[in-house]
Amino acid sequence: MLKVKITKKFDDFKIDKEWEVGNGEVISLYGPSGSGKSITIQSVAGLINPDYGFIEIDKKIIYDKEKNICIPPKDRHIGYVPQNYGLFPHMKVIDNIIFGMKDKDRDLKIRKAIDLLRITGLDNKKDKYPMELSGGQKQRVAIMRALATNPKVLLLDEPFSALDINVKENLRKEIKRFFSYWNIPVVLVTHDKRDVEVLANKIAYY
Amino acid sequence: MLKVKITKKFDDFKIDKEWEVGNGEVISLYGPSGSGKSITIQSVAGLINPDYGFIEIDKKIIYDKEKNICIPPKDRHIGYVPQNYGLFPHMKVIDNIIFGMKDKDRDLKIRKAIDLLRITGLDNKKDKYPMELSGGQKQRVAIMRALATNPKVLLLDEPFSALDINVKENLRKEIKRFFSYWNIPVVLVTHDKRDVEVLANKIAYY
Amino acid sequence: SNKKVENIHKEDLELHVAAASNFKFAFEKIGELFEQEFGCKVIFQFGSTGNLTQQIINGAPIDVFAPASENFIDELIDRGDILEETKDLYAIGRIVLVTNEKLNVKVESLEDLKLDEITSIAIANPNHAPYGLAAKEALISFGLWDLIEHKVVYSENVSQALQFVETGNAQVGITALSLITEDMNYLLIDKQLHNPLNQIIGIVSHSNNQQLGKAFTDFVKSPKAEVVLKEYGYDIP
Amino acid sequence: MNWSPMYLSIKVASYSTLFTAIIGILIGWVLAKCKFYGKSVFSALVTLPMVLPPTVLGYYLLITIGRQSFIGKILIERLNINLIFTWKAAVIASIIVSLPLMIRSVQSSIESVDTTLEDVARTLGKSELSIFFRITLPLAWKGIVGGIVLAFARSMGEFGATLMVAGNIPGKTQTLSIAIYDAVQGGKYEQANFLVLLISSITIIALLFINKINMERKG
Amino acid sequence: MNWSPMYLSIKVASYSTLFTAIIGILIGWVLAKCKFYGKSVFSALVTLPMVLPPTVLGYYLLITIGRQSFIGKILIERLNINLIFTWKAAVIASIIVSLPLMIRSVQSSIESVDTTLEDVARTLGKSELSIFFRITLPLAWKGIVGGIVLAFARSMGEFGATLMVAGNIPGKTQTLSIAIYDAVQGGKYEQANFLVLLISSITIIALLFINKINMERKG
Ligand SMILES: Nc1ncnc2c1ncn2[C@@H]1O[C@H](COP(=O)(O)OP(=O)(O)OP(=O)(O)O)[C@@H](O)[C@H]1O
Ligand SMILES: Nc1ncnc2c1ncn2[C@@H]1O[C@H](COP(=O)(O)OP(=O)(O)OP(=O)(O)O)[C@@H](O)[C@H]1O
Ligand code: MOO
Ligand SMILES: [Mg+2]
Ligand SMILES: [Mg+2]
Repeated sequence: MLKVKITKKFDDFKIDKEWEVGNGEVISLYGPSGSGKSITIQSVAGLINPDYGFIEIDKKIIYDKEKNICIPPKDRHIGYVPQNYGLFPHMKVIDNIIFGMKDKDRDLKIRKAIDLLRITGLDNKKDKYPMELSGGQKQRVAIMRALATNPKVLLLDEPFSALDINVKENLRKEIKRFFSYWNIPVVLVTHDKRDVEVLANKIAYY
Repeated sequence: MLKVKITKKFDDFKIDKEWEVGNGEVISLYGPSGSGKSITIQSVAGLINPDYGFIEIDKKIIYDKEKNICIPPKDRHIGYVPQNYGLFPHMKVIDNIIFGMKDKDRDLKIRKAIDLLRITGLDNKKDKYPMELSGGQKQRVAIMRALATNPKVLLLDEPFSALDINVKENLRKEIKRFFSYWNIPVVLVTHDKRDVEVLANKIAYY
Repeated sequence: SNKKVENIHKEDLELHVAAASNFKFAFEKIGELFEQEFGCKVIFQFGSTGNLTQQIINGAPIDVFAPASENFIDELIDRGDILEETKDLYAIGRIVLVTNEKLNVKVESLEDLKLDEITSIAIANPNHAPYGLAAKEALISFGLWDLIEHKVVYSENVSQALQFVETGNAQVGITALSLITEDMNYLLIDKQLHNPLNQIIGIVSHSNNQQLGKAFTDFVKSPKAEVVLKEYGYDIP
Repeated sequence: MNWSPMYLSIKVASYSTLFTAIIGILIGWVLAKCKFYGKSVFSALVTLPMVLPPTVLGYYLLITIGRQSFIGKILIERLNINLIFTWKAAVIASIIVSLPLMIRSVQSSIESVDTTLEDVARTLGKSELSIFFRITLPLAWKGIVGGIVLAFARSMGEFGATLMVAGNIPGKTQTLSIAIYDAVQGGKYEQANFLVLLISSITIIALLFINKINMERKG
Repeated sequence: MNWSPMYLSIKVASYSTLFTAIIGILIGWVLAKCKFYGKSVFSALVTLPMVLPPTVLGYYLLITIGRQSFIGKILIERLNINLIFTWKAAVIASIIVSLPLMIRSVQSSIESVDTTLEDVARTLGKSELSIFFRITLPLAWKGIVGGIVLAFARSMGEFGATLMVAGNIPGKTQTLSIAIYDAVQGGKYEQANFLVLLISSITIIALLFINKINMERKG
């Protein structure tokens, strides 16, 4: 369960939103470009601080302006896929994926990572560097890297925008399976009606 | 008229494509992620060199492996919008747009640029820096920057992927008007069937 | 003195002597003779008198100090860094006017420094180099200083003053006689024109090698060393 | 108190920094962008002025541009320019010692500029020269300013090579750092301390100033 | 031919570069990432060792860590460590003169690392320490290597401050650059030329080696 209520102002821009999403549910943040969707999920991830409001995961407050609570991003257990991939350019695909895993055993981590890559048909790219990947390949790696840490919440900022339709449809199905398996709240920023139809249980209009 | 025939090999990847597109026509490069669409348009722009083949604009050869012709990118008069925007982070939106314009008079350039921004509803962002824009806003600025130079060919690498549906639909219409007005070949890499339906006269499958 | 030293294992012994740079050639030779005689090793540190003084104050492992001027030794004695009873005068330095003959300037006396074709006169910085001070004193006594001061270029020390002349960038310079080699064209400057360049030697009080130090200061005054010092143009007191 | 060493130091450091910046940006750009045979050796070679004791560097400079040298003769006889023992020689010495610092800073900051931005500028019809000035240089700005700061500080402190080629002529070539050296050598420690405070203040003010310009530039 | 100055120079430069790299990366990171009051002044202050003539710097160092000083007394009397006039003093002198070069290079290269990558690493549960070592440092690598190159070259060439605190003791503290200075001062120009070639070759080989490691690291 993720509860969000935030206010954030820039000189010529202001958002003030409130929504919640339960475990196993997918909420879609839907609205025109520049309406504050990215800012919202960056706030949930703890990368920027809202001006007012609070954020709660499973009844635990991770941010509250009034109570002066602000858990640092590293302890929020949130999977975050930024709009521009954010892959580490100096690490191979496989190392990007295992980077956040908590397991001690490296072999185990690699096996898990290869399983994840296989889902997206990228296991043959495991030893490539991000700059050797196409745009869509990069984005799929970024999604798998976020899922690899078993996050309590998953935040996806337009995750499918660079994917072609066939891959997209397959990935949607895979991801839907993942979502129900993990049983966590998922926040999905998207412009694609089909994403909303297939994946979302809820919509927050921006 | 743009004619393209290119071959390019990486260690585990090879493309070999041939297609052409007339003035006022839009060709859509359509195919799965990692199939070489970006590489193709980078070759046309002159940013990477194909292994074999030739590229011709309006009967003028701009690249020919056999004849050893390779016009530098700056003299190809091609508008190019890369997959990740490629906005100049140290310039305001307005300065990004006028950067490539050939006019002497700065006021004229600014007026033209504001007209272009107005089409995309971004004239109020003209004095912002790219990092203050949302993803979709960045991409629209990048498209306008490419159009601002009156190019002979327009190359768009997934130009609408970060845009929301409403903006997209408007922009498509605007751009369609532009295309017929400029009467140049347009190459459009996209994953969106709707883009293909509305805009494309031709499809090159990848 | 020879005898006292023999009680110690000589091979293990190293004597550290700090000396002003104008002594370089003479002392290296004296050091060799000393090593032959006593079978121990002498390690020289040449540098500017001012630097060496600071190093001794701050605990440098130096046994014997041979600066180019008496003032510095007295300062160290006042501070208790040099043993007063070991202070000894062993040589008197001389300065020379050296010219670069490749430049077709003829200098037959100090008077000629006024000539227009002489544009640069190199001397060691009189503010800290004793030989430079002597040079300045000589020019003042000769009544020339005010006339030629604008031509003077200060160098870090006497060796550098000589380099300015050797490379032809200064037509003339005043340096130490001890640095002059056969092929150079020079003019000895009358020693009446400046305060005597008394060369003093002393033993450092924190040295734990004072016996050998004493042997060295004695050796510097021995006939063998006198020959070398004279050879390099020092006067013997 | 004689202020001429201070003025002289500021003059020499300013000229030297200016030339160092221009030459350093040029060579740094070549090292970052051009591929040529022997590049890594060339890149190591430009660092060499740093490994020689400045006095020794000064000695070589003296026999290279001095009166007796080929270059020196041309300068004096043909062009009637006398460098040695003037403040101009101090500028040359400073440039040589600070150039390696500038080149390295420029090279690594130019290398880290995103090349797709330069590519986009190419498709926008810009010449390499205009790309250099309008894209590469502004985006590498931080590193370049870092290099300028180092070059300025280095030339304020330059002393060994300067002493050798410019001499130590009070009022003409005695810079602050030579005056400080003189004071320490002559045992005038109070004067030395004062001059050290002076040179430090000038440098800090200059660096804060460079920093400030840099901040304002960014928006 | 006596090779000890060569070994000594390599030893001193290696130790000095190692410590300079560690301290420089630390301070450079603080300057790049932390906000604190008086930061720009602090940033200018760390540059100061460059503006003092090395001999003068050596003089201050000598009275700071020498026998007469507070620190010196503790070192000698309590800990029985004698630094002055040992090769360790040469290492300390080299660190002080080359640190400003390292700090600047590190600072500007860390500042140019894309912060979203560090943000992503944060959401992946990484501590700031691990982000520093696994993201920031590798991505700033080019500038850091540039700094290491400068620091190494600078400490090979260090001479003024070293002479002051370590002396010029053949076989113990006489480094190559001091030996070169000696040769030039003594008019032994052939020996000086030979030593200059030697120090230049060592530096070039070292820099090519650093370069090579750097290349291989990148994949
Ligand atoms: N650092 C900043 N300074 C000023 N304004 C900012 C800053 N960051 C974002 N903004 C403004 O905040 C608004 C919302 O940005 P945000 O990135 O959240 O949009 P978005 O909904 O994600 O849009 P898109 O779908 O195009 O990515 C934009 O209008 C943008 O101009
Ligand atoms: N520098 C490189 N080295 C090796 N392989 C590369 C390199 N650049 C691209 N590739 C490979 O070339 C293939 C085509 O890449 P390209 O970027 O053209 O794909 P794309 O069709 O644009 O895909 P997308 O729709 O995901 O952007 C990919 O499989 C990629 O792995
Ligand atoms: O030998 Mo000196 O100390 O330069 O006069
Ligand atoms: Mg966004
Ligand atoms: Mg692509």
